[in-house]
Amino acid sequence: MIRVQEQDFDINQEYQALLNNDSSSGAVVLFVGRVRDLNQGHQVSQLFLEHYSQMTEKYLAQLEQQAMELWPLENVSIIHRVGELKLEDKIVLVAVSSTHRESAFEAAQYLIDLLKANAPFWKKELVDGGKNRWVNANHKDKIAAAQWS
Amino acid sequence: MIRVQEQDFDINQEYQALLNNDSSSGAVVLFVGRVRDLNQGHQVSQLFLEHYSQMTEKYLAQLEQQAMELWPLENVSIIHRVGELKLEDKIVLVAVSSTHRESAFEAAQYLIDLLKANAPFWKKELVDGGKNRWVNANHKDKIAAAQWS
Amino acid sequence: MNKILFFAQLRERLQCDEVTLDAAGLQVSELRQQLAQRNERWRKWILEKDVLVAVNQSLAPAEFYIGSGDEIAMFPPVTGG
Amino acid sequence: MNKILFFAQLRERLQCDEVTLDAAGLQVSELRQQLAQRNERWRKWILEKDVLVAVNQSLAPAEFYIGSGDEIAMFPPVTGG
Repeated sequence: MIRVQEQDFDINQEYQALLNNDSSSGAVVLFVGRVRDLNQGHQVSQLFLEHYSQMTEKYLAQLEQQAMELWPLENVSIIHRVGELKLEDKIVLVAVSSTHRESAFEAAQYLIDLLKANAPFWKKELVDGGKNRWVNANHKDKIAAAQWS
Repeated sequence: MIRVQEQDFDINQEYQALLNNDSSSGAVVLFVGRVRDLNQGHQVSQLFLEHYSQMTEKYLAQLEQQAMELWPLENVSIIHRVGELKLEDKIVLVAVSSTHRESAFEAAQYLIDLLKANAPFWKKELVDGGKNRWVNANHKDKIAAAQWS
Repeated sequence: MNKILFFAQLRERLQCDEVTLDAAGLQVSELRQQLAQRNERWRKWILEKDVLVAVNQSLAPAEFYIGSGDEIAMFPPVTGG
Repeated sequence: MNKILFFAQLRERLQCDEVTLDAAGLQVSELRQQLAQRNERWRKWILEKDVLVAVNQSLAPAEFYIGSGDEIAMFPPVTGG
């Protein structure tokens, strides 16, 4: 399940939806990315998330498909928010269910690593008490994604 | 935060408690272990979790402490249920918050690997329509824990 | 004809959301060269900077041939998640 | 004196939750040997099977010396999580 949306999401609801009628998943891994106060040396007070809407859901659906082929997963959910976000807001959820924990952990890391490297989202931060700043792509994130290929 | 309890837990509440007043965690990893239908070749319908109560909380608190020393984490929660559990019930929650996702993922895996190898819990399953069966310790779990030492 | 969409700081720097032109038969790299000829600002942001190109909503390499009606998008390295 | 607690299938097989005896000065392995002498059933489950021993709620190796008043626990490999 893939969703790109402005509104917040509820972790319990997403857990239930992921596991609806599933008695065989012994392991669930959830990753939540949040707006944090300090980024690349700047004090962040707000975030605006732009995206290329025609491409984001298409890319995330492909990514989900790839993960399902690489690991024996029961289910995958990815939710990414766009628009105005405040400090401490949730930005992204990656949720994976599987019989065993090894595949759930690996697939969750794969999904967030590839999402960060390839999904067409851009963060613009309100920093240091008033300036707007586009976040720089992180070299560490490229390396994290490259390790899977 | 460590809890060993009979009652279920609420993932949203635990997420909120983990991140209370925390603006610096950009990454949260939650692992949930559940009662699944098939285990070691048997059809499971129910589970009883026994524990050595004087030792479980002590061991889990030590484990939390170790993870906080090994990774730059903001916070850790571990909840483990005991007593009668049904199919699909949550058994365990491991939740980790950190500035970056790499440490959150690694620490969550460390915690569940060590918990499974060392924390004094034992599962007795009701299987194949009526028999009681103590779950066998899993060799894979010993290897997973050994990789961290 | 082809729509070319710009995003994030690239859109802001070019002061342009999208342009329409006929890019059919061009490689992605040739289209960048052509857009860069508009003026110094375009040359700098389209050619000198790290720009990703998607054709029909999938990332495409420099040597990819654009077809008639394909939707093109150009954007800086992504920063979601 | 020392309390010795048994858990899970070990408790069920021995049909015993706990015993009290003086184990001060014994190594963990010596205590296992001593308990194994009770009868064939104890020998089998305490000595032949994979048994973990905790002293004062921490896992202790075979050569660990038990002190006066220490709480001992014996149990099979754990299966939580």
